[in-house]
Formats: sequence, structure tokens, C-alpha cells
Amino acid sequence: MPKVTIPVGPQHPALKEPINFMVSVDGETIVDADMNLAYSHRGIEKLAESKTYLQNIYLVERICGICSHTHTTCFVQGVEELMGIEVPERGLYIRTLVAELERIHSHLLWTGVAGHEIGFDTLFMYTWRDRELALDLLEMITGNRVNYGINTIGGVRRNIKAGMKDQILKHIGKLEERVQYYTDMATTESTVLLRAEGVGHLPENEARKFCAVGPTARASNIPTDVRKEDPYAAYEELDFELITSDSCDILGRLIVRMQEMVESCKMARQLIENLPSGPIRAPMSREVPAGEVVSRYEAPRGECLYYVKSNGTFYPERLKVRASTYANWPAVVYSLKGYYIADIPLIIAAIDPCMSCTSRVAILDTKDGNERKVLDMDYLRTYGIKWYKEHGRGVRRR
Amino acid sequence: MSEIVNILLAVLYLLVFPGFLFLFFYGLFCEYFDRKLYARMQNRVGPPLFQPFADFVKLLAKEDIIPEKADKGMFSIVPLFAFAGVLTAILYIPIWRTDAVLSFEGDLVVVLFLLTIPSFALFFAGWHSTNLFSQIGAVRTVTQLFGYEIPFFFACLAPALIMGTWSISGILSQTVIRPEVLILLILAFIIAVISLQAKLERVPFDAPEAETEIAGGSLVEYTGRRLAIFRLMFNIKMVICAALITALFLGGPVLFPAVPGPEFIGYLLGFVVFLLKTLFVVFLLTMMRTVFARVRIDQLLKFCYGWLIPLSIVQFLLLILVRSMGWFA
Amino acid sequence: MVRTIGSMFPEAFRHLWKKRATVLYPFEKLELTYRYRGKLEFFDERCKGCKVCEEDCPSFAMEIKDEGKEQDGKTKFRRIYHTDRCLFCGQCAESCMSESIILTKEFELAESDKEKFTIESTYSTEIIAKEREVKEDG
Amino acid sequence: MDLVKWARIKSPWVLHLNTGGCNGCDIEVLAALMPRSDVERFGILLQGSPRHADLIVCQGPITKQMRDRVVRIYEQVPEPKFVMAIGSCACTAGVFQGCYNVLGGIDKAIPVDVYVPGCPPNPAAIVDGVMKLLTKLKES
Repeated sequence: MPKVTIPVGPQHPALKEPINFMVSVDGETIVDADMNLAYSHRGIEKLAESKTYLQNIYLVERICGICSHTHTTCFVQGVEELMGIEVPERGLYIRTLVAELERIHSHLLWTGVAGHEIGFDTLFMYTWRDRELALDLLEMITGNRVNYGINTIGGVRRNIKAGMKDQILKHIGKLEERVQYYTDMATTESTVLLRAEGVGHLPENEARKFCAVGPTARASNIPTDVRKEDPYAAYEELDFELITSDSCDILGRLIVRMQEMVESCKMARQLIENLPSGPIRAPMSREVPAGEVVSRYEAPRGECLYYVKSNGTFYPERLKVRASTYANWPAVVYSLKGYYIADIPLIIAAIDPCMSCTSRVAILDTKDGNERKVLDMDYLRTYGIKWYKEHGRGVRRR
Repeated sequence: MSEIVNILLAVLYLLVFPGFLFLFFYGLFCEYFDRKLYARMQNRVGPPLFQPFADFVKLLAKEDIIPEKADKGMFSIVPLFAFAGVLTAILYIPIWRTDAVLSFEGDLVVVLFLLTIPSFALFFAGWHSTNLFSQIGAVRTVTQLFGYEIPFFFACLAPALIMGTWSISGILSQTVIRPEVLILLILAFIIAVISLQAKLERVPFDAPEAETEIAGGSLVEYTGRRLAIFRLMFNIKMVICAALITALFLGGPVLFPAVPGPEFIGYLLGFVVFLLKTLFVVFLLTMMRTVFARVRIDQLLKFCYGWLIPLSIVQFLLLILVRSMGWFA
Repeated sequence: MVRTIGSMFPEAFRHLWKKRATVLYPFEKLELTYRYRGKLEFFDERCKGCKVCEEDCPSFAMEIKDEGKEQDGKTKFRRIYHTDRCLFCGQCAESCMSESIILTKEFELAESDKEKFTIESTYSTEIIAKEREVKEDG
Repeated sequence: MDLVKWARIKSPWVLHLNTGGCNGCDIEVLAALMPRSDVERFGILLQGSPRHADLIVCQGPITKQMRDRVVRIYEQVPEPKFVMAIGSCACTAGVFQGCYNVLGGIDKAIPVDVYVPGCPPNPAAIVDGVMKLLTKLKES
């Protein structure tokens, strides 16, 4: 077969979200890959400037539906630092507990999706069934399955009642058992190993070069974890291990995620057992003093970074989000090369991509599809400013 | 007079039983059985009994789209071609007694040939859709064909070798006389079931229509009644392949030990036994679909050439040894 | 590394006899936790007209319109609630000073007619300004 | 009730389409396919190709870049076809109202049959939306 370019996406059964890969293949082997992001570029950073800090919690929560707690915590932490609020201990513990439950649900979700990409639907069904245990806990604690809305500036909105502890421990126990089963199953089943072992190889030096984060980096033997390096919330008081793997392939990423789930269960148990008493939130004002801050958070997918600049009003002057998936894209393009068409979905899925987090550039397709124009950050910024001048802010400024 | 009866009987065989009508309903039932088992093994409820029938009727009533760039003639004729191919094959397979409706020395080869037609039809369908994904699927279909077809042929010819006849009905009537031969054919049975899974393009060997890789492969552009016919063809192909394996390796409609009784009850019992045995084969296929991940096309070929073909040759050598020692004369 | 083939076989086979995990939802009742955040319910008689809910709503789901004074000195308000914009985050209920908004557990909100999503009510009340306070638990 | 209508109600095949939203509704739609609420009991199958689908399940607001694609995918689906808008974003753009790159709800690009509000709607709410669509179909 001559060299052809296969479009993968924006609507493709392997990708649940819009993104477009132009993969050049020679027969079944990939020679090159190009990536068009930003089918879901919405302009959140710009919109955030016209919403109050309180409203922005709910806006940034909806940057990504899977790691919604990541975004709110990261944002709220920054704002709290600007305001100089000391969050009560109990609030931090609950925040951390929700974060770890989210990590469990996100990793289980990933395991299932990875199974689906290699046609292993039974694994998909089982992991998603067991993920419901984590979601039940989240619903019980926060009131919603996804987009929990538990964070607020100065603490958390919902308390953990005494009766909840038993159920949390019970479900955590069940989850631990299931995670152990999946680890044993996935690392010994030949058909899985055939697809995962040695595929999507990303050596350590390349991973460093591409600044990979999270499980992708840890599977390439780079011990990086914000929870260890720069502890936030209650992580300083928790006893957990940093998981790395030196296999540098998809199997390594699978093992890292599985082990992390075990660690998360361990942490959740510690958090519940040592839950301090006291208030869950500190009183807060709606005005944020002028200043700027960078906040870091270890999302299930890697390091998430927020920059908040305040000018002393109700509204942030600038909000900048660097979501974790964004840092991992170059590594994907690197690890695609040299593998087969059949490996495309799995390699893309291996970083646990989250397209809605990453949309920074818009690529304009002309009608005939031949010409492409890249709209970069600067263009979008000026475009956004112009748009808002024409359409108005949509929010009543006080 | 008798000629007219014969013609009417032939039409009956072809259209009602064991031909089109029976295959239609049994094929749909097998899809239901497959999907329901699959769902139950995944701890779900699964589809209701009428589901495949509803899917079929719905697809018949949908809008029919032929892509502008596609080869219109080939695009529309290919499903019927494949369908006709598999329908014919049933006439040579025994269903309610040890001999089939039609049979002659060598019909096993004809059936095996008829069962490869769908793969080629799929190739043409994919290639003439001129969609990139369907063309990749089409190429993979043919690539896969070279992998599984050889072990499948070898495995199906093993009974012919030991029984000394190339007719399915003949093999079956030999089996009735000496059922203990089937023990020798266990290896061939396993090879046949595995390569049948590849032939039906189901997980773990569904690279040609991998949903998450190439969005459904050859059939990506098919809609409406053409898709319905293709889906029905797959179901019927599954039934016929299961029936073929039943006839060759499991003793077809014969119950061991045989129950004495009037002929009519014997036929009915044979038919029930046939249904149970084919469902058992379908169950094995479903089980494989449930517990495995999809393998890549190159890994499939490696598996077929590295394991299945050598094993089927071992089976052949074993049978030749047995025959030359004169244990089964 | 140990390699097996079909290591999920026992698990899958066992599930053939195991009870299904499915909740037959429209025919069986779905268990929701008591904190579940569904459609909002309003107690208009408690409302003090401070409009904090409208201010704090991140998605413009709530509109409260001032419709002039009535004879008895009360102010007439018109409340428009858009279910299809609502995020069910519960911030309005939390911000509300007079506890006139609560979250119910109703989640079956699907409609084919978009106009049914708009819920309107008119009421009159005295405007009483009150300090914001932090509430403990939702 | 005639056979064709019955078959249509009993076998809606679904195409999953994210038009630029967050992930929340996507995973809830997938969760509806999972053992907990298993929509295969209503005959719903997830299809990869728009050509095989009857029901387009859209999540997220329509972004500027996605609009042409959405219209194209809508045109690829054979008649009769139905569209479900899942989540507040898909109904009215929800929290993203006022984003410069967002056009609004799904109905800004293609006609919608059933709206399911919620952020994200519970899988049961999605099942409820499907049931309402099928009831509407039955009565038409």
C-alpha cells in the first residue's frame, strides 16, 4: 500500500471526545502523526475574567468532567493563598478524600477505556461496574456523581457524617479487592500483554525532553509527583508511596495506575480513620486582594497548574490553566511513530487524554478542506477581546 | 407426478426448511443467544428475545445511502452475493438425520468453498466503498483470510481423512458406527473452533472490523437494507459453521447412545440434539469473545502460522499413523 | 512474567449464575443518596428579594425581576428559573439568606419541548437586607 | 401499531458525539451502557459509524470549530434520525454561555428531539430521556 494519511477523529469510536489526528501510514505502520487540537476550545480563560471567584469555581469545574475536583481544588488553593485564608484541617481532609476517590474512579475508568480500545469489552464492563462503588461514595459525600461541587473558597461545602465512615470503609475494601483482581488479571492475560507490552515505548530521556507528567512520566521511571514534591491539602500527613515503573510502555502505565489505586485506597482509609473534628470551612469575603499566585495539583493524569492574577476586585484579572494532558501530547506523537494502525487508539488512550482540558489553539478548516489556518493563543486573545466588546460581558458588573 | 413433488420438495427445502426461513429465525436466535450470554457474563441484563428481529426490520426500513464515490453496482450486489453463498451451504449439512438434503462425494469441499464467499464479499464491499477505513478493513479481511483458512480447512478435512469419505453425510454415518473416533479429533475440533472465530471476525480476531480502530471496517459505509442483509448473513454464517462443526466433530443430530423409537420421533429428537449442539458451539464462540482482547492482524497471522497450522499437521500425522496401524479399518 | 490465556474465564463463567448488577431503572426504583442534587424547589413566601441567588448563579439559570411596588408596600417579584441552564450545583441554595431554595431529588427532567424548562412564578415580599452567613452543611 | 414503527422503537442505535463539552456527560452516557443501568435491554447499541446510527447523542455546547463537523455527521446519518441533547451545555450552553468560541446549544446547528438537562445528568436521567423520546415516537 502506498503512503496514506488516515484521519482519526474528530468523531471516532475510539475517541470519546473531539480531536483530530492525521496519521500517515505506510501499509499498517505509522510513519508520522500530526494533531489538531481544539475542537472543544471554548474560551474558558477569557470567560473566567467576567465571572466572580465564586462562580469561577463552578466554571473551572467544568473544564474537564473526569478530573473536575482537580480543577476546583487547584483554583481554590490559589485563591485561598491570595486571600491568606487558613483552611480548617477537617476541610483539607475531606478535600483530599474526594481527590483520592476521584483518582480511583478516574484510573478505573482509564483501565476500562484501555480495555475497550483493545476490544476487551468485558474488562470495560467490569471496571466500570466497580467504578460505580467509588461514584456511589462520591455521590454520598458530595451529592453528585460527576462535577461534585464540594470545594469552595475557604474549605468544603459538605461535611462527612459519622454514619458515612462505615460505608466508605466498606466500599474502599471492596474496591481494593477488585483492583487487586484486575492487576493480577491484566498483567498475566496473554492477549492483553500482546497488545500492551513494548507498545508506545517512551524512554526516560525522551519523556524528560517532552516534559511528560503524571503516570506517563512515572511509567518512564521519572519519580515526579506533586503530592510528594510540594505537598498540598493533607498529603503531608499521609503515608503513601510514589509508584514508578521502568518498562516505559503501556503495560508500565497500566501497572503504575493500578498500584496508584491501591495507594489511593490506603490513603482514603488513613484519611477516614484520622479525620480531625472541627469546622469544614473558614469564612471568606468575596473580594480578593491584588496579587498573583501559581497553584499546583497532582491530577489523576499528572501535574495541573493554575495561575491566578487578581486586581483586588470580585473578578480575576487573568486565569491561566495548564492541564495535565496538555503536557503529555508531544510524548504521544513521539510514541505513535513506528507502531501499527491498530495501536493508535491504545497509545492515545494511554496518557488518559482529556481533550477538553487541552484546547488552546483553534485550527480553522476552510470549506474545501485543503487549507488550514492555525489560530494561535494571541489571535484567540484579541479575537476574544473583540468578541466581548461586541457582545457585552453577559454579566452584570457590580 | 413424482417430478412435480420433487420440485416442490426442493423449493420447500430451499425456502422453508432447512433453507431460508429456518435459517433466518435460527440465525436471529443465535445472535440473541450470543448477545444475551455475552451480557450475562458481563453481569448485565442484555437484549430481549425479539431484539435481533427488531434490528433487522428497522434496518430494512431505513434510508438507503450509496456513497457518491462508491462503485454503485458492486456496492449493491455484493451483500446478495454473500447471502446466496451461505444459504446454499445448508443443503449439504445434516440437520435432523444423518444424511443431508443433498449430498455427493466431496460436498465438504463445496461447503468450505461456499463459506469463504462472505470474506471475499466483504473485501469487495469494503474496497468499493472507497472509504479509507473500509479499505483498510477490506485489506485486513483478505490478510486474515490467508491466516485462518488453512487451519480451518485442515481441521475440517481431518474427519474426512480418518473416515475415508469426503461427504459430510458420509462422515456422519461413519461416526454413528464408530463414535469413539471423535476422541481422536479433539485437537482438530479445538483448531476448528478457534479458526472459526477468526472466520467470523469476532473478538479476539476481529481486526478487520475493529470498532475502535477503523470504525467498523468494510461495512462502515453500508446503511439500511444492505447492512441488514450483511448482518443476517453473518448470523447465518455463524449457524452454518456451527452446524458444520457439529456434524464433523460432535456427531451432528445423533444422540449418543441412540434412543430406539419410531422414525418420526427420531427425526424430532435429532433436530433437538442438533439445536443443542450448535448452541454449544455458539456458546464456545461467545466465551472466547468474552474473555479475550483483540489481537493485532500481524499477531493473528503469527498465531495461525506458528501454532494452528503446525498443530493441524500434528493432527494429520496422528490420524495417518492411526490409519496405517490399522486400528480403524 | 507469568502468562496465562483466558484468565478472566472463571470470573466470566461465574457471572452466568450471579445476580445481575443492573438496576432496571424505569421499572425499579433508583436509590439516591439524601444529598443528591436535583431540580430546585422554591418557597416564595420566604424570599426576601436580595437576589443573591441570581448573582451567584454561574450559568444564569435564575432571573429575578423587580416588577414595582404593590399597595401594601411589598415589592412584586417575578422569578424565572431555567432548568435547562441549571448546573444543579446548589450554590443558590447555599447563598440564599432566607432558605427559600431547596434542592429536591427530582432528576427526571427530560423534555422534548424547550419551553417547558422555564418555570415562572410571581410573588410579592418585603425586602429585608440581611448579613451573609456561612452555612455548615448542605 | 405497524411492524416498522415497533422495530424503530425497539432498536435505537446510538452514535456518541461530543461537540466540545467537558467529559462529564460523555462518561455518564457511557456509564448508561454499563452493567449498572445497561441500556442494551432497550435495544440500544453504541455504533462507531454515523451510517449505522439512528440516534445521535450529543454532549457539550457547539464550538465554532465543531459546527461544520456536527452538521456533516448529522447529514451522514440515514433517515429517520433523532437527536438527543445531553446535559445543560447541550441544551443551552449552560455554564459556557458567553464564551467567545461557543455558539450555544446543539439546536443552534441541528434539530433536537429531546433535551436532557443536568450537569451531568445521572445515567438514569439519560435512560429517562431515551424513554421519553421513544414514547414520543410511539405516539407520533
